[in-house]
Parts: sequence; structure tokens; C-alpha cells
Amino acid sequence: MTKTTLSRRGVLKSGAVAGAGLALPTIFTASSAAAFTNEPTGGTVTLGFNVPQSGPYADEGADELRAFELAVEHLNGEGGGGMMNTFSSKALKGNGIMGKKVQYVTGDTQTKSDAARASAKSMIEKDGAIMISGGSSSGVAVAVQGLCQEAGVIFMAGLTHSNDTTGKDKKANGFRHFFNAYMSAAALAPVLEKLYGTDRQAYHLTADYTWGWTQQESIQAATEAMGWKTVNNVLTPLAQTDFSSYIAPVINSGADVLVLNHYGGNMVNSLTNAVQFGLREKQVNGKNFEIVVPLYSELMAKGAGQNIKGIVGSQNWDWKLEDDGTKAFVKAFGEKYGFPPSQAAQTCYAQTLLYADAVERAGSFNPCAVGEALAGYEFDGLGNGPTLYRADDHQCFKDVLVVRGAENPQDEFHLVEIVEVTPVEQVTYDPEHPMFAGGNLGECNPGA
Amino acid sequence: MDAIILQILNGLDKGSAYALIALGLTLIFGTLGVVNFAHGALFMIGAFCAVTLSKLFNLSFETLDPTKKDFLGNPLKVKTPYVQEWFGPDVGAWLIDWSVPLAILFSIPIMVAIGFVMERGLIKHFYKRPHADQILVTFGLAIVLQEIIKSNFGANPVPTPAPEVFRGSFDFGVLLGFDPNVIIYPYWRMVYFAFAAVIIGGVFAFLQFTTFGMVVRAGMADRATVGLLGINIDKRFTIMFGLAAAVAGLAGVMYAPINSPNYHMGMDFLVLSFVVVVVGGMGSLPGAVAAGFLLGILESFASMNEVKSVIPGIDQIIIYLVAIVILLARPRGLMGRKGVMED
Amino acid sequence: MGILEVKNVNKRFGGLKALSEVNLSIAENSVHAIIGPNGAGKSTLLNVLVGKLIPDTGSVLFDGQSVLGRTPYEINQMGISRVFQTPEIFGDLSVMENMMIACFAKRDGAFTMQAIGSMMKERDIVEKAEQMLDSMNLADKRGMHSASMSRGDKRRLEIAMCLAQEPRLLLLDEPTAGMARADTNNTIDLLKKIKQDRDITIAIIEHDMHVVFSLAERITVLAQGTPLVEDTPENIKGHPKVREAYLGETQVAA
Amino acid sequence: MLGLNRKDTAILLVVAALAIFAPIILNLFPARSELAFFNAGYPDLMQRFVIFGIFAIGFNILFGLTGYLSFGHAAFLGVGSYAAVWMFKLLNYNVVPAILLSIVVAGLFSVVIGWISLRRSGIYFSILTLAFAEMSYRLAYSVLTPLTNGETGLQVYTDDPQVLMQAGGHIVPHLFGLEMRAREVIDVGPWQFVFPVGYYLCAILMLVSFYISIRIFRSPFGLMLRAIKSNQTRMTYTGLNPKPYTLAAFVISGMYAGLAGGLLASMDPLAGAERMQWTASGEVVIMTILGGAGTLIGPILGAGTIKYLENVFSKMNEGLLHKWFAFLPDWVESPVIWVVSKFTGEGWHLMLGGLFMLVIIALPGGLVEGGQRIMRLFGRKPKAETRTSTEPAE
Repeated sequence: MTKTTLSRRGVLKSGAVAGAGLALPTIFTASSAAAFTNEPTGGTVTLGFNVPQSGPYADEGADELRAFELAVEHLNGEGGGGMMNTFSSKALKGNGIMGKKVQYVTGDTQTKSDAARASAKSMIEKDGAIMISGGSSSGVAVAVQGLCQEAGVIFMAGLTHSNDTTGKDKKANGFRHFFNAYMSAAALAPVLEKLYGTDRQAYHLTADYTWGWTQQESIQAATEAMGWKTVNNVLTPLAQTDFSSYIAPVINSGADVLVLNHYGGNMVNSLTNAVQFGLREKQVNGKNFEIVVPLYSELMAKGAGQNIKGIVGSQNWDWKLEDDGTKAFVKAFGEKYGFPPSQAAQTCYAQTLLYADAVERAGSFNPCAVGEALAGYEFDGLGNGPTLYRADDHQCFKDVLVVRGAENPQDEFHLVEIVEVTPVEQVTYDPEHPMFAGGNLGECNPGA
Repeated sequence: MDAIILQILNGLDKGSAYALIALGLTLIFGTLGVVNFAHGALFMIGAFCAVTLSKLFNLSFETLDPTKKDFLGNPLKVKTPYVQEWFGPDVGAWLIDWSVPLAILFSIPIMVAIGFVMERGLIKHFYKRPHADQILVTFGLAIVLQEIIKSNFGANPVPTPAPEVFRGSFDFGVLLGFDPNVIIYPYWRMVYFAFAAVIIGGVFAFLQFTTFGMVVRAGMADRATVGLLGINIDKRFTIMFGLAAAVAGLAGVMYAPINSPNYHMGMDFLVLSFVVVVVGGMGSLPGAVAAGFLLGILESFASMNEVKSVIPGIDQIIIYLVAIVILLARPRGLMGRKGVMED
Repeated sequence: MGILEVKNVNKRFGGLKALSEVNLSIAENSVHAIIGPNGAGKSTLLNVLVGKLIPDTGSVLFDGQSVLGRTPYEINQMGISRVFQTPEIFGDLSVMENMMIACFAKRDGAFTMQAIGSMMKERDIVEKAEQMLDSMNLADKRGMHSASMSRGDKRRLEIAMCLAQEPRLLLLDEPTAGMARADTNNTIDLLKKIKQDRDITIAIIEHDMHVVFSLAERITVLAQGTPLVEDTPENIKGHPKVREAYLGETQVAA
Repeated sequence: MLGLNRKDTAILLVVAALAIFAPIILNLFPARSELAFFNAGYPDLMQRFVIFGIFAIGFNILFGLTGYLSFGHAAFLGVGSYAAVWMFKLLNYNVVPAILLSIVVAGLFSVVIGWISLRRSGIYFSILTLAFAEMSYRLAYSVLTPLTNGETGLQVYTDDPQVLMQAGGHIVPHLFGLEMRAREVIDVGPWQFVFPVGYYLCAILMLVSFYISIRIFRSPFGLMLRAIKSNQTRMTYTGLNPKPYTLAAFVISGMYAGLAGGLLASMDPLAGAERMQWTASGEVVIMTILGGAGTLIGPILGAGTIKYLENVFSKMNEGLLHKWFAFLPDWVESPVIWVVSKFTGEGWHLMLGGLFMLVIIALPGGLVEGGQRIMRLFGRKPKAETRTSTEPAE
């Protein structure tokens, strides 16, 4: 990394003050004494939580923020400790991170890469954040990850599902706990085969932007490998609200499965429209017509209401899992907020703990040391079973859930039920897999 | 052929939503000369009237069911809607099921009241101000309204299904002599189209055949002269604003089952409805309706695979492309009057 | 050969024949009035002259050159300036600025890109504008917001702006419409003075016979889109056809 | 000075002083104090202030002078950014070719859009520009991904050609070796001031832009533009052709937008498609009107105000509110926080929407008018800016 030596230190500089151990943001600059960007020198350390607070994903952002607050509480030794108690690593003591009390700042990504970067920059440059986390779309994750790489802080991705985040656009300073489109496809394929057989004609509706394409590509590859045929793949505009003109032709296309590569509002609307058109009751090619939504979330299930019944998809995590980590987390979260956490919340909570733990184990906040501690790290007890943070691409490998909309939910928290937990072996891929090729982690950047 | 019929149906359906919103927008514009960027928000509030009524009917008391557990392992609280308790399970269930159509009645007074308050409280002071100021203040209002909805209902869409009998779809193709399952169309969308036709017809009839409507039309043509006749045109214009708000609100109520309402649906429709109004010609009611249907149908055609494979991405931009072409070919849109909004 | 030659001009609006076989010749340096009852086609004719309307057939020659097919600003640059019935001025700008715009238009033509030229350097324009304002008795109002002036002042400003362009033909569209008698007389005096001071042709469309007969050297009477008579004021006054078609008894008495 | 009269020189000097000392003025509060939250003196935000200032200054040349309300100006900002990033990808990280190309590309783009859109006026013109910008945004997000990198945003990859890149060359945007992100940090007692290179480049360009805009306002050309706004009929009948004037204004403001876009990319080499969305176009309209359309300094004020409020209010979370209002007794604190939280954090849009309404209702002339009223209140004659006088100084 090129060091900036613009000029001599300003004459006004008061060495005594600078040395007094202030937690000042010392950004990107070589002229400070810090060894890396935003080195915490006082009794506190600042984390930046960058989540969508406005726009269609605001509710997801709010849930992420709840998880972050909970994680900070637990790190600082307040509350019950949550998943810290079940976490396989015991480095965290509940006394902050390396004895420094954890503080946090928040910002609004607006689900726009520009706004997200501005918000992250404000955290890094003004508030002295040493780690940025959160977000609920891949465009934002890639943009902020790139920024953190340049600035020399760690990025712990929130909800981002595109292959690119740890593929083409992977960065040494960035880490993803959430699963990706390839894994969704790999987990879904065997279940789809079991449920719907190998002789199926699939029709894809795909959101016309990067994430949609990578997901469609992944699902098509996985389903074709088991014998399905792809009748058509139609790209739909991101801004589309009424999908009727895309759904209507499906009926007469000879397809007997509809795959909706949509997320958020797009998915709620396209699914609602598909059910309105009576696709679920149709018989095509002598089989029941089926709809698949590869990436699920609780909030989307809530938005789609009854239309979600019987629809199969995949999730990173679900609060109904039975392991100790999940139970501890759901208890802590549920008692604090009155409802169970979403998968977005879980990934954000886990990322925060993982970061803090890595700092403890590395014995330093230096992003390079932290990165080293995270890369190749194996852990358990954070709700997903045994997990590996792979060194090659900073992607977590863990079991993936295949879920289905419940037919008769007992309450609004039981809208989805777990069909199967696809073991990690099935979703693991080679780092050089063509869908992930072209990227380069590069060198870790400590900033200063 | 069947694909084209299908897309025409889709287009009519989409077009009826555009036309309803554009109708109110152009009504306000034509009578008051105000560019109302909050009109999309009125549509959104209409949809949330349906959501609210459905939530009201679903207001429940809780009883503990010790046989089941909630997510924290405590006994499950089973919810029973009050309406089922008060009116018996059947009537209660019927009320809940029919909450969207019932919301029509519920929403009219609310929307008219909102319209009155908006006009008297805010819009009135902007008649003489530049259009840019009107745009900005109503845009500000739209943001405020949608944020209020967001803080009460969240950002996530709220499912608001149609009554049971209207779910599912109707096989049009058989009616027209095609094979079964070729042209099917959801019942509720047909209801929406019929509803829109009634509302549009109603508004036109009202303006055409009542003295009130005649005065308003005269006012649209020449406000000063009507004022000179000693007719209190301002009061009538307030009522027109209420009417326009009600039309937007009703469009929203009935739209709720088509797509789950969310707080920014108004903004999604806002730009589109402006394009519709301008393509139709500012201040022209038939123009707005015609443009609504035209753009709806063209949008549907553009999303056909056959079209998309020739021009990739055409469905992304069709509306804007058509708007540009029409405005270049016809300076004031399809049926615009001269001198309106050109300065 | 007059400075303006209108030959066989026809103009229809749908089924309505607004102008039919109009022939008109305006002599250089004369004051020529065009009168006629409402709907006689005066405004249509005027709009043809300034390029706002294009006639269906016929020709309009200004100083030997056709004006047909040219835009209003091109025709203006040829030397025809128009004064409107209700004064058209730049209401948001100061009186001086109004004046300067006209001076720039005369000097620089329809368009020049002087994006960052300084106004302070435009000595000649400023001087000319001030001179014009002086001659129109508007000098004391130079800094005034022009929209807030009286109607008479607006009228004078508009005429001043037209004159600043040194037109060869000045078209006046009912310049005294809606004015009080005193203002009307002032305007008449003003126009007389203008005529006196410079070589200019004035064509005036007017309702008010008092104005017409005070100013005009020749009068054309239009009726139903076609010129009825053209003659000197004295002859027009007594012309039986004119009485019949237009003047009626009342107006002449006035 | 510089061909300006005394008043304009004063305005220019004030803006220059504000720009030069912004790192100090904006970091009013000591770095560790609670109030440091309200500081804005960090590189990214300061850069945004001046970049969006440039954008709004340019927009004001079109809207403030001619009255043509473009609802698609963000498209020029967007293409400017894309052009700049492409220069980084193809040549190297030097910002000079990037900024030049962004101005040129945005200029060409605005010639095309302006030439078509200006065939109509009023709201018809607004809708045409809106249509072009929305089309650009939607295509950039989807079909044009090979050119724009779609959702992710255009960025520089290590395998890009970068033909002028030398071994060991700078891998961040720089001005002939002077890195944009370099900065000087100076501590004065408890205060800390950051002087970033990138900011000063933007600030210098902003001052140049501002100076040019003053010259345009005070030029015969500017007078013609105001004539267009005032009365197009009189204009044509005075022998002036409004169309090339309007087109020139449109293209100039498009180039300003392109410059702003190029600078955004130079400060942070990633260009997202959202930059071209209609909401982004709406933002510059709001900035201009909020500050005071048609005034010189208004757009800069508007841009700064919006960017600052967006930054500060979106970052206020409930934890922070609890800290601030901890001095209140509980039964007061909870409702206070409940109310305030509706306007901050997740609710910051509500605050913004309310503010637009308030300013537009109470101050039709924008913040500049507010300033003038305050001046009047203190008994001074508002010699400040007015919309009209371009009277030549004698």
C-alpha cells in the first residue's frame, strides 16, 4: 500500500494531546502514530453498523440493527450473553473486545451503493469505526466491501447472497457469513428432485440485475444437472411492481415449475401474482404446477401472506432450528424484543461475535491480524452447526436450510417450516469454480 | 393470438390502475392548476385503508393454549378476533374475508376528509405560487405521509387478500373458443377493471350531467369568468379535491389484493402516473384515461418474450420511450389543451 | 413599390376563411392604419406579417424579400418590430434590463454566445439604452421592476424597446386599447413624435377611430377577411361602403 | 476584481473563505465531546458538500435563470461518473483525464437530450428530461451492465488495462502523484482538523465553477436567459432566438453535472447506477429551491444543508438519543425519545420531508430569503443578493 507522506506534521500539532490516548479517527494517514486505520487507543472501540433504514428493506435493516445492539450488549457483558455461551471459541469474556468497551454507530445504506459508501465513509472517517457490518443487498455489500478494503478496515458482510461478494468481487478485508446463490442451488436441487422428480420443465423469472443473474445461473445449472429442462428465462425490471404480464405467459409455455429469482418486494409481488393466476392449482404435463423461490426470508413470507403456503426455498438459518446456539440466540433476542429473530439478524449477530472473537484471538485490532485469525477458522455454536471461514475466499461454509411455506401456521412466526438441512459437504464448491472465478482477494490492507 | 389477447387483458388491468390515478391527478390539475406530487401518496393511503380495516377486523383478544408453545417455549397465546366473538364465528369470518370490499365504504369518508384538509390547509396557499414550489411542497407532503405510514405499518408489504370467492382465476380462453388453460385471468383483476370502469364512468357522468359538474368544467376552462358570475368556485374546487382524493383512494383500496401494499407504493406509481397524465395531455380527463390504458397495454406487450428477444430491456423503458415519442409527435400529449403548463 | 407588399394572401382555419385575397401595400415612411370590425381578419393578417402564421397561398414581401416561412425572430431581424395589444415586456427584469436586451438584439443578432462577457464592458449598449429611456421619459424608472409600472409606462417601454432595434416597419396592435382618453392622447403624441424624429414606417391596427384619424396617412378597411377600400382618411370618413360595413353611425360621431 | 463588481466579489470571497476554512468551521466541536456528533469536517462529507454544490450551481444556471425545470439532471452526473471510472480503468488513476472526459461526455449527452427535450416547454419539458434519465438509469442497472457493471457499480479491477499505469504507480486516484485521499491532520488542543487533498481539489473546482456561474449571471448571455424565463413572446419579437440560448444553458448545466460526477468518481472510484435515478434528479431540484433558485449562493447553501442533514439525522440512533436525553427524568425521557426517534435514524426521511414543506411554505425564496429576513431583522438594509439587478456598475 502506498503510504501518504504529504508533508511534515503541522506545526500546530500538540504531541501531548495526540499522545493522550484519544480514540480519534486517524484516517488513511501515515502521519499519525497509529499502526492501522482507526486504531482504538482509548478505553472503547467503535463498530459501524450500516443497514437499510429507508426504502423497501427498512424492516430487514431494523432487524439487523436489533441483532447488532444485542451483540454489543453481550460483548460488553450485559444481558445473558446469548450465543457467546454456546460459541465454540471461549476467547470472549464479556468485557468488551480486548477489554475495550464496545460502542457502535449506525447509518442508512438506503439500499444504494452510493449512499451506503457515503454512510460507511462517515463511520470510518468521522466516528473512527474499525469494522463495518450490515447491509441487505449484494450491490451494497460489494460497494462497501471495496471501500473497506481501500480504507483498511474489516467488512463483515450482512445479508448478501450474490456469488460475486466472495467471488468476482472478493476482498481481503471482507468476510461473508451468509450463504450464496450457488449454495442455495446446491442445497435445493436434491430436495426438489425428491419432491418434484427429475422430469420437470422450469420457467425462470429473474430480477434483471447482477444478483438475479447469478442466482438464476446457479439454479439453472443445479437443476439441469439432475435432469430438469429450462423452458425459458425471462428478465424482469427491478422497478416492476405488477408481474401479471410476465406470469400470464407461463401457463401456456409447457413449463410445470416456476422459479422466481426475486427478492424482497419483487418476490412478494411476483409470488402473489403467480398465485392469483391460479398457477398453484394447475396441472401441467400431468403434474402439479409448482413454484420455487430459491432465496427465502421471514419478512418476505410475511409480506406474501397465504400465497407462501407450500412454496419451497432456501434459508441461511431459521429460528426454529434445535441446536443450542440457536436456542440461546432466540431466547436472548425474543426476550428483548418480543419476537424471534430473522436470518438477517442471525447473520449480523454472528458476524459481530466472530469479529470480536477474531480480535481477541489475534490479540490485535489490526485488520491484517484479524483477517488472519478469521481465515480458515473453524467454529461451532453460532446456530449453523460446524462452520468454516474458508481462507481462499472468506466465505463461510455451513449447512443450508431448505424450507417450505407452512400450510397451517400456528402463529405469524411459523410461516415457514424446515424441510431439510442440507449438509455442508453438498454445498461446498471449489474456490476456482467458474461462477466465482475472476476475483482476487488481494493483500489485506491495514490502512495506515 | 392467445398471447396477444392475454397481454391485452393484462394491459387493460394495469391501465385501469394508471387511468384511475391519472384521472384524479389531472382533475386536480385541471381545476386547481396545482401539480400534486402527493397524489401517489393518496393512492397509497387508500390501500392502507384496506389494510387498516382488515387489521381492525382482526383485532383479537388472547387466550392461553397450554398445549402449544410459542417461540420462547411459553404457552401459546391463541388470538380470536373480536368480530368473531361479537357476531359469531361465521359473520366474523365473513367480515374479515370481505374486508377489502368493505373498505370501499370505510375509505370514502377518510379520503374525502384528507382531501379537504389537504386543500384547505396546504394546497390553497399554493395556487399563486410557481409550479416548482407546488411540486416541492407536495413532494415533501408525500414523504411525510409515507413515513407516517411506514412508522405505523412497517416497510414490509402487508398481505391483504381479496374475498375467498374472488381468488383463483377464470378461463377466458374457453369462452373465446381456445383450449382450456390458454387464457386464464384472475377474478379479482377482472373486478378491478370493472370497478375502474364504473368509477371513471361515474366521474365523467358527474361532470357531464350535474350542474355542479358543469360549473367545475366551466371553471377548468376559465376560472376568472366563472368567478365573476358570483359562483363560489373555490368551494367547489375544494370538493373536487376531495373527489380526486377519493378516486385515488378507491383505486388504492381495490389494488391492495393485487399487490400487497407497502409504504412506498405511492412513489412507485407517482412518476408513472405523471407520465400518463402528460402523455394524455395536462388537464384532459379523457386524455388521462386513454393514456393510462395505452401505456398499460404497451407495457404488457413490451414484456412479451417475443418482443424482448428483439429489443433487450425494452420492458424497462417502454413507458418512457412512448412518452418521448408521443410528446415529440404531439406537443401537448394526446388531448392536451394549448397553453396549459407550458410556462 | 411599398416597403411591405402583401399579395393574394389566403388563410383558412378549418371551414372559416379568415383571409381571402388580401392585397396590401404599405408605402415607406408612411403611417398606415388597418381597421375593420371584429372578426375582419386584422389579427390574422398581423400574425401573417410577423411570421406567427403561414398563409395558405400568396406572398408577403418586406423590402423585396419574402417573409413567409421565416420565424418571428428572423422577421424581426429583417426590420419589423411589433407592439402588442397588452404590452409584452420582460416583467421580471428591470426597465434598464428590458432596454438593454433590445439593444443587444439589434447589435448581436438572434443569438451570440457571450457566456462570461461582462456587462460592465458593454458601454455602447448601456449608453444607447439610457438614451432611449431618456427620450421616452423613462429615465427615472430605469431601476424599477418593470412589471410594477403603470400600463402607460409599460406601453412606452415596449415601444422604446422596439425603437431601439431601429426597425424600418413598426407594427402596432391596438396600442391604445383599454387606455383612458388622456393616456390615449399621450400615446398619439408619442407616435407623432416618433414619426417626426426618424425615418420609419408605421402600420397600426386600431379600433379607436380617434387614434386612426389622428395618425394615419392611409387607411385600409378590412371586412370579412378581405380589403374593402384603401384610401386617405378624408376619403375613408365619407366612404359609404365603409359606413355600411363597419363604422356605423356611432363610432364616426366619436 | 476579476471582472466582478464589488458585491459579487464580496460573495465570491465569502464563499472562498468558507471553502478554504471549511475543515475548521465544520469541526466546531472538540473531537471527543458529545457534540462532535454534529461535526461535519471529515473528508467524505466535505467533498460531498462542494461536489453537490457544483451540481446545484450548474442546475441553477438552467433552472434559476431560464425557468426550465429539468427532472433528469442526475443522468449527466451519472454519465460523468461512468466516464471518469472508465478513464481510470483504461488509462490510469490520474484524475485529470477522468475529469476532462466526464465533462465532455456529459456535455455531449446533454446536447442530445437537451436538443430533443427543449422542443417542448413547461411540464412537458420536465417529463421529457425525466423520461431520458429514468431510461438511462434502468438500462444502466440492467442491459448496459457490461458498460456500467449494473447493480454493483462500475469500479476498477486489477486486471483492467490501465495502459498508462507504471509499475508501482498509484493505485488510488491522484493528481500527478498527489493522492486524493491524502490528508493532513492537525490537532489543536482538544480539536482535530483534517485537511484532505481531495477536498481542496474539489473546492478549487467549485470556486472556479462558482466564479464562472457569477460571470454567466452577470453577462449578456445571463440576461438573455432571464429574458427567456420572463417572456418568451417578447423575446422572439425582439429578434432573439430563445432555443440556442436555452440549449446552451442546458449544456452548460449538464457539463457542471458531469464535472460533479467526475469528481465524485475521483474522490471514490465507484459509480453506481442509482446516481441517475429520478430521486437523485429530484434531490438537486430540492437543493436549488431550498437554497433559493435564481440566487447565486442559494444552490450551494441548499446542497450543503441537505447533505449535512441527511448525514446527521440518519446516524442518530436510539442509543444516542438515550445518551443525550439521559438528564431527563424517565417519564419525560421516554416520550421525548419516542417523538424524536420518529424523526431520526429510520425516520430521517420524515424530518427531511417536513423540512421541505416548512421552508417552501415559510420561505418562498429559500434559505437565502431566510438569511435576508434575518438581516432585515437586525436593521440592516438587505443589500445581499437579489434576483434581479444586473445593473452595470458605473
